[in-house]
Amino acid sequence: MREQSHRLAEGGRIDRATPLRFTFNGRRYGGFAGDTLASALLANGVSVVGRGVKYHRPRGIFSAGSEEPNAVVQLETGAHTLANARATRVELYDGLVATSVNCWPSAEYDFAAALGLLSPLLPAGFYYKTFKWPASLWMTYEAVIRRAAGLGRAPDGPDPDRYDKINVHCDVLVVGGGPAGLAAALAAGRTGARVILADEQNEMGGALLDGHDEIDGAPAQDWTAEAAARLDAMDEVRCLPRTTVFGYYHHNFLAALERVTDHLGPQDAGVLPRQRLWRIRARKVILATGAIERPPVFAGNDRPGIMLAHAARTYVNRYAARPGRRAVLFTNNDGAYRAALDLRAADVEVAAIVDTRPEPTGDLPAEAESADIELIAGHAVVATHGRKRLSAIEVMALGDGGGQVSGEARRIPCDLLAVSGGWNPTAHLFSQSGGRLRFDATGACLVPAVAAQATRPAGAGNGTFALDGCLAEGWAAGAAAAAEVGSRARGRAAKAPGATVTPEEPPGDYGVVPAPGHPEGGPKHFVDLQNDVTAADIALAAREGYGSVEHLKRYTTLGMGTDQGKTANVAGLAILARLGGTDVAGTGHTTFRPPYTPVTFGALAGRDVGALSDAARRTPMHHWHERAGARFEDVGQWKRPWYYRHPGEDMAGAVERECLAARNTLGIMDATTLGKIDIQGPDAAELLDRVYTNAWSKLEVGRCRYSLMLGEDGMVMDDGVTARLGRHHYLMTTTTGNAARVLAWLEEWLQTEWPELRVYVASVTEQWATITLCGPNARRLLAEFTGDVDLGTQAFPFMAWRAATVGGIAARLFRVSFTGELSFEINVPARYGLGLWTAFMNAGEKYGITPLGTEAMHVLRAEKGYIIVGQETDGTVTPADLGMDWIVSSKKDFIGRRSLGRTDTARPGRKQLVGLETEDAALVLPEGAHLVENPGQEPPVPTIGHVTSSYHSANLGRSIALALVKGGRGRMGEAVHVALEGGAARAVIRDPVFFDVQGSRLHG
Amino acid sequence: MLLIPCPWCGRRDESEFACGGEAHIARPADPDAVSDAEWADYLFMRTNPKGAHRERWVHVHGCGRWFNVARHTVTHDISAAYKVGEKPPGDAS
Amino acid sequence: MADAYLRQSPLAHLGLAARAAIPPEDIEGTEAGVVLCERPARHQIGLRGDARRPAFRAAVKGVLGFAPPAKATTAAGGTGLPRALWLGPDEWLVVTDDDDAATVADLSEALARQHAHVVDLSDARAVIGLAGAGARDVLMKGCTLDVHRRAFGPGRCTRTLLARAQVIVHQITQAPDYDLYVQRSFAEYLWAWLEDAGTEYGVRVTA
Amino acid sequence: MAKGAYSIFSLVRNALRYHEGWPRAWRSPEPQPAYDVIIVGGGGHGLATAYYLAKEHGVSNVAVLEKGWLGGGNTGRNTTIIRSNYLWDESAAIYDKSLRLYEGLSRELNFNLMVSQRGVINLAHNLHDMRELARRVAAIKLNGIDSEILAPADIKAMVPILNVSPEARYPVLGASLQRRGGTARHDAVAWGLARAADARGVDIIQNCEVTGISREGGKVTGVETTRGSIKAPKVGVVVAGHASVLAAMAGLRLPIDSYPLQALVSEPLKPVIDSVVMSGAVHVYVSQSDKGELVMGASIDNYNSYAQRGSPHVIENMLGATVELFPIFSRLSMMRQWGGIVDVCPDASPIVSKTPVDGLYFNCGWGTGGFKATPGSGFAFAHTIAEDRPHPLNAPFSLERFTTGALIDEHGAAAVGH
Ligand SMILES: Cc1cc2nc3c(=O)[nH]c(=O)nc-3n(C[C@H](O)[C@H](O)[C@H](O)COP(=O)(O)OP(=O)(O)OC[C@H]3O[C@@H](n4cnc5c(N)ncnc54)[C@H](O)[C@@H]3O)c2cc1C
Ligand SMILES: NC(=O)c1ccc[n+]([C@@H]2O[C@H](COP(=O)([O-])OP(=O)(O)OC[C@H]3O[C@@H](n4cnc5c(N)ncnc54)[C@H](O)[C@@H]3O)[C@@H](O)[C@H]2O)c1
Ligand SMILES: Cc1cc2nc3c(=O)[nH]c(=O)nc-3n(C[C@H](O)[C@H](O)[C@H](O)COP(=O)(O)O)c2cc1C
Ligand SMILES: [Zn+2]
Repeated sequence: MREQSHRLAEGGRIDRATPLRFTFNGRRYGGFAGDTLASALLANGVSVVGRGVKYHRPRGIFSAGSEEPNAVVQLETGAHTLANARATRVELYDGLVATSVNCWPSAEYDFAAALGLLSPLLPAGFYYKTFKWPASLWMTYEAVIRRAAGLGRAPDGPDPDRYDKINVHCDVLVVGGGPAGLAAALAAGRTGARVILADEQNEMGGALLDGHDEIDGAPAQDWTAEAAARLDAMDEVRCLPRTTVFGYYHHNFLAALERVTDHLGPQDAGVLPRQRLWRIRARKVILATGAIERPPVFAGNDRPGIMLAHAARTYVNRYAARPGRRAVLFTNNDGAYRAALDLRAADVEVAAIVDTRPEPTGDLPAEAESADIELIAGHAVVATHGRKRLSAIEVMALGDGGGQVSGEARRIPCDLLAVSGGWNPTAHLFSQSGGRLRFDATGACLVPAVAAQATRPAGAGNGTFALDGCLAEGWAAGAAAAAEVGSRARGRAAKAPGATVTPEEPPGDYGVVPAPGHPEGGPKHFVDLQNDVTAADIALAAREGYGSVEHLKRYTTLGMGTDQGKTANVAGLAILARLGGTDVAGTGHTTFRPPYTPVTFGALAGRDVGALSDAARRTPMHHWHERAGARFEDVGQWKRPWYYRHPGEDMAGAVERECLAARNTLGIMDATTLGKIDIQGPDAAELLDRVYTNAWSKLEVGRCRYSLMLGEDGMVMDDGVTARLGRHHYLMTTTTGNAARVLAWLEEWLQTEWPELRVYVASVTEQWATITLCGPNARRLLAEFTGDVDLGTQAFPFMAWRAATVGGIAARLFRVSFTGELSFEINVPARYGLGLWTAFMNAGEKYGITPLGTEAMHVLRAEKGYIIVGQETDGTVTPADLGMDWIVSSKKDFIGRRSLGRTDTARPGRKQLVGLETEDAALVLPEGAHLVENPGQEPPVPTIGHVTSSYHSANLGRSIALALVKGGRGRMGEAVHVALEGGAARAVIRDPVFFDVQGSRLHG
Repeated sequence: MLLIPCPWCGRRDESEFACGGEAHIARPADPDAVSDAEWADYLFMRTNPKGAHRERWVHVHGCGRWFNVARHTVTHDISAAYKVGEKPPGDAS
Repeated sequence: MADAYLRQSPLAHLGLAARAAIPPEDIEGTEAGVVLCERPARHQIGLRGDARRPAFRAAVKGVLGFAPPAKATTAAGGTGLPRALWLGPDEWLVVTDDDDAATVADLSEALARQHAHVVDLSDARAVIGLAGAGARDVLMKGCTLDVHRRAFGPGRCTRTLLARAQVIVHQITQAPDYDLYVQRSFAEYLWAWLEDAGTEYGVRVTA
Repeated sequence: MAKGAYSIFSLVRNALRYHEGWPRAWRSPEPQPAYDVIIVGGGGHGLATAYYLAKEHGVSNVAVLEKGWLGGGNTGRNTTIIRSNYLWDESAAIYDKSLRLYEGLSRELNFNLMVSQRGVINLAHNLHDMRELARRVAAIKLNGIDSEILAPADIKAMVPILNVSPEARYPVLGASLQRRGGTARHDAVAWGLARAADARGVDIIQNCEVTGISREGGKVTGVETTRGSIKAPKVGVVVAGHASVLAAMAGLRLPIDSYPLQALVSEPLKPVIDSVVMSGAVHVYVSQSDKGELVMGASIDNYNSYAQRGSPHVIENMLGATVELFPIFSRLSMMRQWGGIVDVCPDASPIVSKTPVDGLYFNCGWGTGGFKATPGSGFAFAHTIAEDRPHPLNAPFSLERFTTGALIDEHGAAAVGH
């Protein structure tokens, strides 16, 4: 490990007592707690951190914050890796490993830099103009392009970390913990209002952490610490450092990402999540998000060693890291002079200040001159030199109006060029919220103008750049927001914190800095450093007609990188505006979208992954099924036994065994998941009349009826059996998948369309466990469990129900059947489901009782030609299509009836449900296969229908199938072709009922 | 992320609700009396306005009630929430 | 009535009783900010009716000793049993002790001549108790309701979404201490979710 | 080669002149007082309609009126998936026509649309999905469209990062694959069509919002715009999410609701996924763009909106499902999210139709999936306008179907039973 060659001997907010080691591009370095990866790299004199995406030119650290376009690195390796970390926001921890992205073999020597030679061929949008010939090769070109594109690499394994999410409500959310935000939080917090203060940095203070300001006569950093402590002491105030508010959505809903343990590195974080997503509903929002310095756009402005002025200042002041040894400042404004003064104070030689303004007269320039720093006014940087690090710059005098340069170029050796073109308020969240920005011509920046929600911008984020103004504005915003939610401070009136500031003159002109020679020919003027978009690209786009800001963005990719153009967009707009003879007010700006900085997918997913990704609904008997070897199928969220596999059996064997048992002796099935709706009230029958296709008024108490429910479009939506429990009391059953939907459907009609009906409905699905016994021995077994009801066919016929005691449990018995067998559905309170099931299994052993999965049930019902909603129907099928006209009353209105009479819906020749018998009895048609008239035809081959259900029937000793076929009912006995992989099969259309056509078993 | 004022429960997060589309679409009293075109109008045709809109919501994960909301479809500002059967505010008819 | 051995509470298979029996000092991590339990023995009755009708209120009061709460998102009956939780303007959940299974019959009887709805839902939902210093935060991890003490206090109840399950949240005391009612088939999911969300604070299971 | 033609040679030639010689991709004309046809809406479909009007029907006295910047609607904000594996014959015909046009369009337009036939995989997570998938694949094949079924192992081979564990909450049981499916660069489609239409004489007029549809005696006579009235005997409206707004101007209502549909991109990455993967059941679709971002889309936000943004929980749910499917995505980051306004029909199929107003034609209802149809839709709509009768491709997609009930339900099966 080397010396930290560029570390200052003292100062900064780093903890020298806690040295840390880290590795960058395979080399080992040292840093301190409190460093960012960027500050530590600078402290070690590292200049090249990556390569530009297009021309692969070397790039260095450019900023000290979230706006960083260049220093995007791959952090850690393997499953822990992070693809595109901004070194300026990565807090250093011991053992950190980082590498540059998108360069090979290394950032220092990148073969692809040869692309730079081709750069004249790669203007904006070049790929739209070429690679079209030959068409067959595009996929090859594309593969090459894809490999060259992209920055970091995805991890190679599942994420070892956990993520958390939390919802929070507050009266006032303050975003940004700089002077404006702290003042706002103090003013709101002291009223007792519920306040959240979030800042993306590791400590509160914002810009105060980077400088030497004074507040209320004391060092600002002391004031900051005290303010943070006071906020911590307030019960209803929550301070969230390391928390980026990244999205401002409708109705004052904001989302923030807290980096809980990222700063500890990929160690075992114990019970803590890596990151936490805060979902914040705020009554009032104060945006104290500060400002981002913007770079001047000049020739060769991308070299390592060129850095934002405020960043250079931050590195020496906050991190005690010297970004260079000999610096030049290039600015159009007073504020940046502070950087020169601070660099000088940190023993960086300041060779000169180049100011584009002809006569800077402010206090700060005066201070610089009196510190003996050479001031080169009315000049501009026109060229830069140095391969992997800046070695010199050239400056020339600016002509009148600043449009061109003239005279001798003066060369100034330096290894740091600190640049400033003024400041852009961080108005991202304000704009996301729907707020309108206005172009401020003096500051040449976009500032918040008209809020769309309960939002107040304050401080630099509102274009108020001086410290005293930030404090006052923040304080006022905090007090006003609290007052608006009815929160008022008790006790002594408090005063806003104050500061004395050095006044600043307005900044100079902002746009492309001219250079000698052809404006498009010389060294590139980079605008978007990450996406390698140059001023020439912008000019080209405008020339070709991509002149709206949105076209410009998309054609050049300006502002589309991981930094979303935080340092590039306004520069780009200014250039475009100048080309069109307007200003940014005229061009407008592109849309600010969440997230403010990239947000981890894992955090957005939260704990809704793995076993918690969705509820798996299980019946009370589930664990029994599991132990019995059940394979489950997902039906909605439910887990249903699909078939029970015995040792040595395959699925077909298991299903065959189950089917035979049900027909020959006794099957038992868990039908708990069927929806059950308890319906009570004097108008219950009327409700049923209106939602079902058949008539209900005549159904006697103690009896059940099957029916179809249609959508208002006339299509079958659900089916089921409803029992009349009492005079005004019914129990409706629904399909498993539609249980919630049908209940909601009934409620909707009752509440919105038929409020006059006196009916209440309630779901009782989960109250009951439902066990179905079916097969010739069903009655016999059930009789062993119940003594208080006559199970005989006379007393308890098919489609009747009885209250009974089963195994000592108060139960409801329904003689309904989905298998065509003698069958009882036994409903007992869910708590007894497992117990009764187990008792049935024990007692039924002598009959060879066999649990049936859904597959066997489906085979058995298909043998009977019974439909399954969602299998025989698909939202386009009417009762008539199913051959179920018999269930449709013509004497009353019901939902969907009117639609049945429409011309297409009533058309003869629609697809109708039929049975299919393959010529080859062993052939089980694939479900979903299509029927065609002429299989030999060249495509497109018109389909005449498709197979909806198809099984091997052990009971019939052959295959059976159901199908929807055009005009099917009129084609009984006709042969059709079923198109199959590699040929066609012949089948005969027949009635869909294959088994026990008389229904004697059912009624037996 | 809308904050929807349920007339019974007060303001609740959008995730507790389901939207039932345009409000005040009357089901023809006698479906047989209307033409196919009028029936199609009832079934499918919607105003879908850009701006002021009245729509139905149900507080599924709350009180279970259907109610109406007057909402602007661009700004999402909610100017009123009113119960089924009540006249929309500002509606004289 | 069936033999007790047949009965299965919704979470019985998770072995919570055994976990509850472990002395706190044997549990790794000293502090338990979140205390969870299953309340297996609750009798729950779905009740619907028109609260504006005096006869309805009187009939319910005759059985429970108090009328169903008319105020939205509140519970009547205090911290004891029976309770009636407001679920909607015409809908309540009446909760009594499991031994008090007569209530459903009594309510049906008392309301027999009115248009009202009484249905036994004792098995339809599991009841999970959630308490401890971290209880509120755990709720907030999956629920958009504002459960800050200024917004939601003892005696308040509502249906809402907790993670991916619909629940009824009833705050019993200021502690805070909540009963969560969840559909039986979602109970295992919700329990697992609560344990996961509570990890940060330490989770203890009690009887 | 025509002046301004795009090729590697013209790139080299222009490079020597600092790229100063490139002409405008399209003119920026002032609106004329009258045209033969006005197309309202400068999205992909509107531009394609104008292009084919000029190319196929010789109607080039055409104006495309766009209220903002061309391609700025859903064309500029979609997840760029193109495929033609639709269930019903009617849909298959128009979508496959479109895909076939796409296959030759880069050269035809002399603009690289980056049509990338990397394969589209639709996942099935339960038996019901599998059954639907089998039906769909069989139907598609009969239509002569390439489609195949993949077993989990085949899927894993194509997309190694996909979680195909049977233990997953929604396990991957199988998938369908259309190899000819893939992606195309959305902006390029708009720009390429605009440039080609312009070259054939079409006036593309941006920042020109239509505010009224002028009629006389049940016939269209032109439109009112923010830049004055413009006359035309035929007006084709292709405004996607704004269809109902334009319909209202003509006194019509449509069976359309406008919903937000959201999408997002990750930070750019080195290639991790080569094909397009979609899962209807958990509402996820993912592909990786040539620039390296993962492009993902969600399901609609279920309320009417013209705000071009939606609610974040939709994105959170989508990402939960995505991370379940692609566990290595968990540590990647969302770089930008946005929304479009999609025009959804009750049967999830479009309307490309004449209307009760003579000379007024509507092309809308493409909802969440019309980018793939851009050229085919324009082709058929141009025919409908030029001939005043539908092309066989779009005849089934008429407004009348809502009256007759002949819907073309592309929702897939409505429900899961038993
Ligand atoms: C997030 C998202 C993802 C999607 N993903 C896919 C996908 O992967 N694959 C796919 O095939 N499809 C997808 N789609 C759908 C697809 O984008 C659209 O169906 C298709 O782009 C519609 O094209 P268009 O030209 O009809 O509409 P648009 O591109 O929206 O164009 C309509 C134009 O009309 C203009 N306009 C509106 N009103 C007026 C007026 N009064 N006067 C003048 N002009 C007006 C608008 O400004 C707009 O430019 C997606 C959509 C979204 C939003
Ligand atoms: N002289 C100049 O030209 C000039 C220009 C700009 C700023 N300044 C100085 O900077 C200070 C500005 O004070 P201020 O309070 O307005 O801003 P600030 O820059 O001090 O604080 C803003 C804070 O907000 C945080 N932040 C930004 N966006 C965020 C988000 N989305 N989520 C969470 N945190 C976010 C930043 O990390 C920062 O800590 C003053 O001291 C001012 O004098 C001076
Ligand atoms: C396929 C596709 C890829 C995109 N890739 C990026 C990208 O790499 N970077 C980016 O900033 N935005 C990207 N976007 C999003 C656009 O910046 C923009 O958000 C989207 O086109 C919607 O427009 P709007 O945000 O201006 O409303 C992409 C959009 C699409 C449709
Ligand atoms: Zn409510």
